[in-house]
Amino acid sequence: MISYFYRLMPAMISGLNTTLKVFSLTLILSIPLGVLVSLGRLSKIKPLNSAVQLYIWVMRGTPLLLQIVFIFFGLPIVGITFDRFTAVMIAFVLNYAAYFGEIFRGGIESIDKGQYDAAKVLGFTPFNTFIRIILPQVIKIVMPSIANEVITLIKDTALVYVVGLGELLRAGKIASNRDASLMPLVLVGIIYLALTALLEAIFKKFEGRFSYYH
Amino acid sequence: MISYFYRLMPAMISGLNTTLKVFSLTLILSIPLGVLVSLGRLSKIKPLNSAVQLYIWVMRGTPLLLQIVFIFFGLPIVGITFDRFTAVMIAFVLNYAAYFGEIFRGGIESIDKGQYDAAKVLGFTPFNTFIRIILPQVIKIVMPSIANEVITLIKDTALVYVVGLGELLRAGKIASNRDASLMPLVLVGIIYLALTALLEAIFKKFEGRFSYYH
Amino acid sequence: SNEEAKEDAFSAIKERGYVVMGLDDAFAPMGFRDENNELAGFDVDLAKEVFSRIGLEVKLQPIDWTMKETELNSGNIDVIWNGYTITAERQEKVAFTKPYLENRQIIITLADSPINSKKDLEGKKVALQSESSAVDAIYTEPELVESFDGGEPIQFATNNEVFMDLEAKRVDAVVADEVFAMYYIKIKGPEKYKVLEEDFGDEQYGIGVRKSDKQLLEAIDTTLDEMREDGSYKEIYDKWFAD
Amino acid sequence: MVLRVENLYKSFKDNPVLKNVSFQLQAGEILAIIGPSGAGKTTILRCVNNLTNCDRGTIEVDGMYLCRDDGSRSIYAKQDEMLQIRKKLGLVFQNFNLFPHMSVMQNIVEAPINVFGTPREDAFKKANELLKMLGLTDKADSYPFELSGGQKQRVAIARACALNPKVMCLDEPTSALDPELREGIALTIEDLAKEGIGILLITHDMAFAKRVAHRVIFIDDGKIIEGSSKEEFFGNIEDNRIRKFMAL
Amino acid sequence: MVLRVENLYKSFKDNPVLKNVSFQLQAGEILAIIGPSGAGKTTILRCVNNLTNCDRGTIEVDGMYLCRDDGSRSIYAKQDEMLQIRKKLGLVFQNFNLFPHMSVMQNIVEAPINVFGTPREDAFKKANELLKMLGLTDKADSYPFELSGGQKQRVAIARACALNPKVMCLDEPTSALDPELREGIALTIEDLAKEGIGILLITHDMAFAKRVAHRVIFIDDGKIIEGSSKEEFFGNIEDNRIRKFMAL
Ligand SMILES: Nc1ncnc2c1ncn2[C@@H]1O[C@H](COP(=O)(O)OP(=O)(O)OP(=O)(O)O)[C@@H](O)[C@H]1O
Ligand SMILES: Nc1ncnc2c1ncn2[C@@H]1O[C@H](COP(=O)(O)OP(=O)(O)OP(=O)(O)O)[C@@H](O)[C@H]1O
Ligand SMILES: [Mg+2]
Ligand SMILES: [Mg+2]
Repeated sequence: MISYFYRLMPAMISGLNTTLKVFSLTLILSIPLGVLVSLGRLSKIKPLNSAVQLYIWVMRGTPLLLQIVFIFFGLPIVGITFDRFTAVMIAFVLNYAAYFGEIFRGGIESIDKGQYDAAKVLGFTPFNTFIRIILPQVIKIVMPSIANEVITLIKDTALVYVVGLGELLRAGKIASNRDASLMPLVLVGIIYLALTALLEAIFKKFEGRFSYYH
Repeated sequence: MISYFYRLMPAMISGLNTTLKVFSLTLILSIPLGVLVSLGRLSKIKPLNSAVQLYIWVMRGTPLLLQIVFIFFGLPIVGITFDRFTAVMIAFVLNYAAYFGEIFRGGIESIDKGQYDAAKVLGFTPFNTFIRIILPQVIKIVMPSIANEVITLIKDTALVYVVGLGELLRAGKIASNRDASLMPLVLVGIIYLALTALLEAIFKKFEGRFSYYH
Repeated sequence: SNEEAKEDAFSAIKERGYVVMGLDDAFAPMGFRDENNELAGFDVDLAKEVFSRIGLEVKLQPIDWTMKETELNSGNIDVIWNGYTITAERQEKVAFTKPYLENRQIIITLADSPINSKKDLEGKKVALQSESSAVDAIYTEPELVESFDGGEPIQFATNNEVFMDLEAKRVDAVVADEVFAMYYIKIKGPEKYKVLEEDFGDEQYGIGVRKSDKQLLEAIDTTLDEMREDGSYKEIYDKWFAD
Repeated sequence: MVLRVENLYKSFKDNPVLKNVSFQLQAGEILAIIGPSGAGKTTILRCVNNLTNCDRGTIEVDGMYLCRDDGSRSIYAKQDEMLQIRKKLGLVFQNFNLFPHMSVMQNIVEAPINVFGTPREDAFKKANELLKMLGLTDKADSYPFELSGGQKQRVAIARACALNPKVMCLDEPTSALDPELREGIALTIEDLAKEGIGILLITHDMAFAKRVAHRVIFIDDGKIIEGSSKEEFFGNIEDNRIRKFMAL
Repeated sequence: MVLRVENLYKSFKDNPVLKNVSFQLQAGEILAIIGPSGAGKTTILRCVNNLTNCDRGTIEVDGMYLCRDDGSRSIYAKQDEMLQIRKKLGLVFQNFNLFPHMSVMQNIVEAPINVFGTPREDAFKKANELLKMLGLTDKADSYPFELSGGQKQRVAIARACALNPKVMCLDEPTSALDPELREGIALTIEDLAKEGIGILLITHDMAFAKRVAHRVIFIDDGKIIEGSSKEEFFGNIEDNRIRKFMAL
């Protein structure tokens, strides 16, 4: 079995490559965007608030798969054509930003109002208040929920198959179909587990860094 | 197009039926289980804590799809056989409880330690402290993250196709292949959107009920 | 493995009176759901007739195509019958009946495409369905595949997406099952497409059963032979594939 | 004797906060603990209420051992015993720790009803009496965030008084209160003492200590410097440190 | 004149809390606001610091209008003007509101460095001086949760003093402090006043008010009952209500 796994590795690694590219790019772009989304969602400017609510509804309300299909296969009908990878990235970033946005909103809303008062009195601008006072406390609170989404993301990357990009799970399925065996899927499972273990270790470290205060 | 949608409806409704059954059963079972998971994860009893960490790692670390495959196709090898629906439900509940568990943990950890002190001094048992003092405050904080997972769940139900159960998205794909058209998928998207709108309205109502205090 | 050791299940199947047939219910025109949400298709009709002659009812069980051999060997289904191409790897896991349908892997482009032969595919983007026999077929000519734009084909989950990408003009040609492609072209309007004369070779569809189920295999083979002789096979074939 | 603390030690990390603290409290006695900020007063109350584990020492509450020094460390009571001991103790926190998701009324009746099994009507009646006594009748349905500082403090006091502990601990119970209300709290405390409850009172307000306490102990840097009856204490301060502390 | 409050009104829901409050504060003056719990003292400070919007009234800070009554409601300053006005104001909260994720030192230097652009070294130097003055040198690296009540309160005072406002508001700044530290705070406040800062002080501690204030106003039920110089106020209390309030 080890030698069989060994033979599968080149295909897996090439799949993993796409998986990790989509994963890291999505994270880098969608987390900051998610912070903005949460601010828009909490904004008292009515049109902005409504627009963000609509955006969140559509993004969470339809499967990511359909969003990719729409951007990649649907938009060309009205003349907007993206290449595969761009289409995928647009869909992933927009989708995940909506989820992250709602998580951040929950965190922001649970911060004691006295913290805003104190920052205001000390002369902090709203921007500085958010960056220096609120966000660091929010991050501590929302870390486990963020971890949930990040770990979901690593597996959601499998959806890129729909535009014909090969990734980890697809590589496993192809081998499974070819060799009429479930073993390649087991190998994929092991790789996912390893990636998740890595991510959980990183998150634990992070949570540790924030546990110095109550 | 309306008449085409109309013709698609019987298949959609039969798919929706499975979708909603899996959705509601999973919620009813996995949210209370998630609360228990969060308590296990926070427990100071070392073996319990480690076991729960392992469980969370495996559940989040592998795709739900593979978990369903494992329970339905893998366990029979060692003599444990479930029917299709039971296998799916076991996988969904175990999987979602892990995610909910981590969200609750985040909420619990962000409650002021003074609340525990006050409850202890008033003679509350740990159980009563949790139910009456901590949990109500936690729910307020984690609501948006819970909503994220619930809305993800409605779409994750699509994974039951792997054991051959027909559901909403599957019904759409079949019609899409048969009629060589994207329209059935658009209809599925609309149905998901409607379901999500309903869920978001429910959550908003809930959040409103908790916003009477800061 | 333990499959060989298992008993022949034919008498048990006979006893309970029905056979469970696994199929992918999204694979038009072999097996799929019609507008009334009923399972239909060439394979479905053929199987119903075959098993009624054997004296068995057919229970149609939709399955995920990735899981087909597992479903079969774990006893959830008794036959895989859904445009199931005979390959050497699969023959290690399941027993195949004699081929019951020929299929070709054909090359399709848009009607106005400059591509007219396999040679013209050089430097072009080519799409096909992953995990399908089209993949095996094109890799019988590895140099040609390497000359494609990107050095490999673009693989989609279903043929439906393969054709949509062709229409979006992001790929220049597709390779697909003749059986599916003709069905698709018929729906979308034959004037939009061009089928090249060259193809990527033949393949054969067979019915898969557990290796231990020799009697069932035998019974299906005999019945199919009968049906070819008495013309009922051709009747069903014409219903689905004749223009 | 309702409370006995003997040889109590407690450090946070390497910082020793309590260094051999011993004292006793009789039923019906009002004992004031005074001393500078950071001396360890709150820490004593937290140890007595089992909110912080001490490093060494014995704490006995109304005949039951909350913890007992065995020569090298302190052994704590088992969980079921602990719940019983806890019912003998009441505490008003320096920072109140009200439950933000409950109204003033709920804050007060929650424990009597759910922990002590007091009938609902009795619990509400008692709560209303307390609210009236503390001038908060119109705030019964307010939530903590809607209260002023002094109102919160009075709710915290009412919440603790709604149970009938053997030992009532109050950490700066008048810090946010005006002189008028302080007198009300003094009367309340005296009533409790008359019912045989032992009162442990931390205060920075010397006038208040003088007004209400039977006995005073002065603590500095984790050690008891002097303890005596109120009259002796205020009449005859020998220690230089204390004289300086009081001489304002 | 650094602060002028005129005809201030404020209700929470249907509950009128401030009913036509007017007063002025001169540069270098120490004005004490006293009055019973729930009278509206904290609400005045919150309005002056723009943490709560008033319903009606005019507030002028060092020549700039924070809000201005236009006959039917109060018009607030624009955002950029508001930021400027804010820099003229300092406030010590009744419940401290320290930043829990920052050490004591960070709590103090964060605003000078990031808002006022004070050079880091100067900010740290000033912070160290304040900590020394308030007896907290050894707590510079502690986090708020590691502090005693009085230590938190002193950090809150240090944080406000690190900026140089025109008007400093203090809400019960000595509630958690012992007599010794109270004298320290009194000296600190007097130093600030000598630098020309106007001080608005809420306190329940009559001795402290007597010790430090130049002028006293008494507020009850949202209205100013009496205001006068300290000597007049404490020497000659005419109002029955106030006499009763003070007579302890
Ligand atoms: N959780 C903690 N971690 C570290 N140090 C602590 C902790 N809690 C208290 N301390 C320290 O222990 C000492 C005593 O604190 P305590 O709260 O008992 O003082 P106190 O006498 O109540 O003072 P105050 O009158 O100011 O409330 C202080 O120096 C404080 O900094
Ligand atoms: N957010 C709020 N919602 C509703 N009512 C409030 C709110 N904040 C304050 N109040 C009410 O306004 C009144 C005045 O409160 P304020 O905090 O100004 O009193 P205070 O004079 O500072 O009293 P204390 O000395 O007890 O701190 C109180 O009756 C209080 O219940
Ligand atoms: Mg204290
Ligand atoms: Mg106040």
